[in-house]
Amino acid sequence: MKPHLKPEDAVKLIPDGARLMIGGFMGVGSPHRLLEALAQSGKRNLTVIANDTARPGVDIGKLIRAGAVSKLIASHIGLNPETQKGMISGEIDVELVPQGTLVERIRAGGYGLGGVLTKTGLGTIAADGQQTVEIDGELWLLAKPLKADFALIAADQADYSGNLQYQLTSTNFNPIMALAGATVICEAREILPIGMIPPDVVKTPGVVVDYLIERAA
Amino acid sequence: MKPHLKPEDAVKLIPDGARLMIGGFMGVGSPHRLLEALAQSGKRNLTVIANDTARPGVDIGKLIRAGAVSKLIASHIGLNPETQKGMISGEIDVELVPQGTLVERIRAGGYGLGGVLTKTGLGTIAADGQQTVEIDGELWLLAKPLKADFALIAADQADYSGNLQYQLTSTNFNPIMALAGATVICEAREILPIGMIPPDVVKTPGVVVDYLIERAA
Amino acid sequence: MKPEEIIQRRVARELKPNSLVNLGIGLPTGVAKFIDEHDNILFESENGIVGLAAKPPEGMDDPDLTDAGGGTVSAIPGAATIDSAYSFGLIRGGHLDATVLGALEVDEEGLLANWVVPGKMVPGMGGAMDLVTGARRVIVAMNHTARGAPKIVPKCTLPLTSIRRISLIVTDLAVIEPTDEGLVLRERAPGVTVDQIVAATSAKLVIDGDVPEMDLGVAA
Amino acid sequence: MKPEEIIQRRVARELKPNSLVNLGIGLPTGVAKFIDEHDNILFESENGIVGLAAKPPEGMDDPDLTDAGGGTVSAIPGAATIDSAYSFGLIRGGHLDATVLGALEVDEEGLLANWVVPGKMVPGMGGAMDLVTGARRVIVAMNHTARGAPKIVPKCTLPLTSIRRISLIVTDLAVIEPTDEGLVLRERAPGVTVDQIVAATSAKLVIDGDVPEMDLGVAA
Repeated sequence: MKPHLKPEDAVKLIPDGARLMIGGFMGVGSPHRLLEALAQSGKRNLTVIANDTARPGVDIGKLIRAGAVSKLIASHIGLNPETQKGMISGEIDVELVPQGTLVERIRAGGYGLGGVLTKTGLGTIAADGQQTVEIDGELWLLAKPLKADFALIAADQADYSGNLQYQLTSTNFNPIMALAGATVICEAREILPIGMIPPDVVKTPGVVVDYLIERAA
Repeated sequence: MKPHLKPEDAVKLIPDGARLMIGGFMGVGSPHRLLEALAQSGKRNLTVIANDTARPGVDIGKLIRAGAVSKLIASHIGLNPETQKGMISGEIDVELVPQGTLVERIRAGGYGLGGVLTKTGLGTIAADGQQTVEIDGELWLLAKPLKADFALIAADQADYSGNLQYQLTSTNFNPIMALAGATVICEAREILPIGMIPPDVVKTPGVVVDYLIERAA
Repeated sequence: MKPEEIIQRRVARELKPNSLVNLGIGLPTGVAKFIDEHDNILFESENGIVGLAAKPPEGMDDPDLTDAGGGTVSAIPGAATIDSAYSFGLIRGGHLDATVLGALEVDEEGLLANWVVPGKMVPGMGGAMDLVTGARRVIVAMNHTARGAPKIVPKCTLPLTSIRRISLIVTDLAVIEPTDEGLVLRERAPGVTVDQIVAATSAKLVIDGDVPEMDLGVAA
Repeated sequence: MKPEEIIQRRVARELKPNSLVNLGIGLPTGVAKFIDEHDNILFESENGIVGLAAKPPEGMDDPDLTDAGGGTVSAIPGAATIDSAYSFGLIRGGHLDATVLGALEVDEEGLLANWVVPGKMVPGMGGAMDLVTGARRVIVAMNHTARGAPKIVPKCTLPLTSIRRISLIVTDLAVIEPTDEGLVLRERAPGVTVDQIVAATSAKLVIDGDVPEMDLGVAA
């Protein structure tokens, strides 16, 4: 059985300066209660790897507003002007990465691959300073793997062994990040007895999940 | 609705000399009826990309016995002495690839990536003649993407729009190959009305599937 | 007819039966309204769904079924949900027949800038770079000018989205196709003259003979 | 006790509670028989299952639930099935705590050859190269000699499976750990002398003081 913690106890595992991957797409499929607790906790100097920072004061936007984030690797911050302000003022070091490259870099980190070879971004400023590789006379951009100290993810159903299942578009980055965090904390809508999620429905095997968040009271 | 064909009609789409990906692992999750029809059809000079060639006269082993295969890219031929004989005699040009690299090369082909960077095989004869890439002082093997003219795959359930769902360990290479074949032909155990497979259960969206094999009479 | 309806109707006629299409948030999303249902065009959204449909009736939505803008949507029977890696596998791997997206600038080489105005607007590229690099056809749907200034320019001044040439530009004034020979003016919007288009465009246009009026399928 | 049971029992004691383990086909598969159930050791098979269990009772198997040898198996409650890409993501990405596999040769550097005898036996490497390169611990489980000839040799004569040093060798005669200083003889099988082990090994062994007898958890 995986340990299951209250959100406020789970965030105690995370030190200042930690490198976090956070699931979700505009807040959809983000671990809402965990992010609320993290924003409340007064952490500083976090690195966040996520698709976006949602909207001001929402989900990852709560961490931005709390001043907890000093570095951000994301594909889109357009709907959160607070993140944009932090980028322009220099308070947040923002690395913008094409979305398909971002998710593939996270996958490469979790899958033990050396990097991602893509045409996306080639010849644009998004490729500045990046290595290229010539393969059979064609040029490819080499994007490096991403890993994190913690992956904070959300799921629809979990079982007590940590097996996870996701719902509709709340899936997004969550199953990919589940392999790329040294410690994986999952907030699921419900936690079922072991064996209640059929093997073919499990999308993330429990063996890669370290902690579950207790259901809301 | 996707066209659905009898196995003997589906194999008429495949010319001599075609490059095929074939799903399955020791025959488990292979498109059995399609392979039977293909072996009967007298095709020649096929290139087959598959994990293995099953056992003599079984599934892909039928194609080997029929002399239909002139080139094979696989990870394992140990349980099919006929394939080994063909390799040693030179009748079949066999390229042996580590299993994890093979499936990732197929994925790279389907996902539009330039190759796979892996440590697997580095410094062994399996890496002979292959490009290496140095990333932050570490050496990685670069394995090239694989694509095929046809992917011949098996599924548990299909719907009439081609959405697919797989069962237990018959999943294996099938969903990965579904993106890497220019034409994808799927033999499913049953074909359901559209909408009967829930969106979260679909593992291969029908949009990448070109033909379904009619249910057995 | 409003300018954006002209654009949406014309783009709709560009989409092929049974194709897989990604519509950008905003003006491109509205293209879906003008599709012939019998064409079985399948819409996808890069946040992870194939078979996207319009926002459901009030009270029948769910926060776990959204488009790439985060707004709730519905789905067709036979829809499939996918994770972000698979989603971009479809896009990057050449499985997406067409993407329709907006632009800040398009230039004479057919190159597109649509993701950043340095120092001013830093939304990030989101999925745009993958879409423009990977989709089989890239259709830009935009107003011809922004506050009177041409958006079709000799050379993009803003950072590029991709070094790949886009397939077609559809505006409220014209249909323009980037080619090896330059930007070819293919069609005029109803009632718009070639001179008006040239005046609203700072890029050089290739005009070869008579330029027909757009067919919007209805009276403009 | 049969030689293979000695090996299997000793390897079983090497596996840690709650760990994820891949057992190769053949002798390594039998290690599962000697695991303490309370340790919650999770077995996986590279053809796509986490939570593999023994062959089910006669008549209760299914051809779609098999191990990497193609034989039918069962699964524990809470098992998960995965595709081949995910399966090797677990293996290559460092999520697999241990792999147990056979060998043709192991040498003084701790390098392993187990996939081909050129010109004679060409089974292919299957998942072995990924397993040896990616698993956190690589445990070789084999008979100490093959038809009287040592399998632990100064330098592998057969093509290597990986250039990564394996973690431990468990044979019917000994437990040997490859280290920077060479192959350290850690344990003797019950009733076997150090001299017998040295005689059956063509590689140089590092022998430091008294070599204890293996603890197999039962009387041999």
